[in-house]
Amino acid sequence: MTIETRTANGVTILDIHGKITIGEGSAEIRNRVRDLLQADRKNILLNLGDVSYVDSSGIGELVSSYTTVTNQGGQLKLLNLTKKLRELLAITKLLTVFDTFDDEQEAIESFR
Amino acid sequence: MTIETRTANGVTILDIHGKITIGEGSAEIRNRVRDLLQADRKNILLNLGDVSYVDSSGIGELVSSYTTVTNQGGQLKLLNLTKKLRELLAITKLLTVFDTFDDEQEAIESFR
Amino acid sequence: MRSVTKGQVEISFSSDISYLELVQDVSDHIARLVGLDAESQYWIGLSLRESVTNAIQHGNQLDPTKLVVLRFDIQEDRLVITVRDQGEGVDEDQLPDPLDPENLLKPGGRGIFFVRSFMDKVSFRKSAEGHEVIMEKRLNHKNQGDENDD
Amino acid sequence: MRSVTKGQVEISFSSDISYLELVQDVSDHIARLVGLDAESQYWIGLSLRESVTNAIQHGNQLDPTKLVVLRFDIQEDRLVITVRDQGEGVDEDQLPDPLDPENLLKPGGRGIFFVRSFMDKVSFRKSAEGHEVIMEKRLNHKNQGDENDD
Ligand SMILES: Nc1ncnc2c1ncn2[C@@H]1O[C@H](COP(=O)(O)OP(=O)(O)O)[C@@H](O)[C@H]1O
Ligand SMILES: Nc1ncnc2c1ncn2[C@@H]1O[C@H](COP(=O)(O)OP(=O)(O)O)[C@@H](O)[C@H]1O
Repeated sequence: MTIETRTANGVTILDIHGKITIGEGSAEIRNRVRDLLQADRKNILLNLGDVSYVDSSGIGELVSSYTTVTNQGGQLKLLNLTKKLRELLAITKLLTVFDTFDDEQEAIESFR
Repeated sequence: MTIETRTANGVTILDIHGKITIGEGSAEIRNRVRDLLQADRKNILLNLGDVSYVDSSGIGELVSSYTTVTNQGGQLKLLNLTKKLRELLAITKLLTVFDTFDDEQEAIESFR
Repeated sequence: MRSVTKGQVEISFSSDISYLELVQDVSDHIARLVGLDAESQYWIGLSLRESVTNAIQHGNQLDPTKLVVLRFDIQEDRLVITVRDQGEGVDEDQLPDPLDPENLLKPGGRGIFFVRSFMDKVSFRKSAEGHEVIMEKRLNHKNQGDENDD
Repeated sequence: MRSVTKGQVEISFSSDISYLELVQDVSDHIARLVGLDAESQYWIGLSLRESVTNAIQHGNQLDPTKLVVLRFDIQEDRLVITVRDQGEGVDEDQLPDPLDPENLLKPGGRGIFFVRSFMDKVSFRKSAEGHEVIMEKRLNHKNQGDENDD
């Protein structure tokens, strides 16, 4: 897994590539999110469009990143879910928890 | 494995695609060659440029096609060996048996 | 296209997360051999990955001297996959429900739920050789596509 | 990049040629896990395919109730691969030389020759459990590349 970081209108976008699974250092997202919170960057958008695989650990990783950010008064949202990830979030009822978007501009504006 | 047949200047060219291995019905080449001999088409060029894999059965298949054709007074030659296939033919000393070409035109003209 | 209608494949390996991708390769391959479509292959692969992760982590507690054994029983009408570890097993009735509001934001506890969601039948068994998760996928026209099996 | 330095993977399957591609997938995968470069992966895969074909055809004589067992022993400095069948084995000294002019145009008899050409050490053994071919590949800087192991 690799993560690239960019900023747009005060929102930090993490472009995540590859697998979010137990073997692939899934704690990386959580660590990156923690660093951002320490730098007081609390509007975070995870772009998952290039994620090739997610297992239950990966889902757990997204959930803990979400709760960490929310607990510190920030917002974490998801962009470009693949069909399979959407299905996993649906059956685990997490689609009702996460704010999700298919359009980046719309996602960024939603943080205002 | 799939085989396509075309003709050029009295030479029948078999374009072979895929694997020539024990699992992939490697007898297909031999059968096709036999059909050609029955139709009195005795100048045969096997184009192996799109062959992805060859095992010892596949090598055996090339050898039996060769001997069948030669025994009936025909000629069987090889075109576009991949690097790996060339290596297998080299260590089995079969490069000294087969006439091989990297240029189709040259191969066709060699049958005259 | 289905190329195997009956057979058995067993694979065992040390308790090391590095083998998860291998498990998935093998799973995809066998699902293809029995003619399952890409969608079914995917969810079976995920279920297997979850069960094997559990076997390595919870069952064998990452002890590299302990083995995980994976068995694929290919039958005419079903594929039965068994994952065995050398641990104490899990008490099915005690598993927390990940959909319960109080568990919804927990980081873990969704592995077995995924397995149950994507396989047709799941059971757990304690034997002399260890603990087993037995997962079944029925084979029928609905999940068997026309894909090439390369 | 090498991700496994020590471990064991064993896989067994019914004597059916349909499993050859699976064998090759597993072989490629493990060769990658121990850090072998693409070229070495390829030739090990071919050697294994030849040995497994022999085990299925000559050893188990295509009897689907007989199993082929493949074991990968991953060690620091070598990868040892064993292929076991339930047959009578082969008499090494009686094997015809495929390079002998009188054998050059024979359709068969090149499988073990390939195995010997591409592996560093090959031996045959008869045991209570059956017949085994034991193949070794040394691991060193020369055959370990910088490839991604995805
Ligand atoms: N093979 C196993 N051996 C022992 N305990 C297990 C095994 N598989 C699962 N468990 C237990 O069941 C619980 C739920 O497993 P699971 O749903 O996969 O979620 P997670 O692994 O994220 O906790 C685990 O936390 C563990 O306590
Ligand atoms: N696992 C085996 N069990 C019994 N006999 C074998 C085995 N492997 C090889 N042999 C014998 O050795 C011979 C040479 O094998 P090989 O070099 O692979 O060529 P081929 O399989 O094309 O004959 C075979 O024909 C067979 O008689």
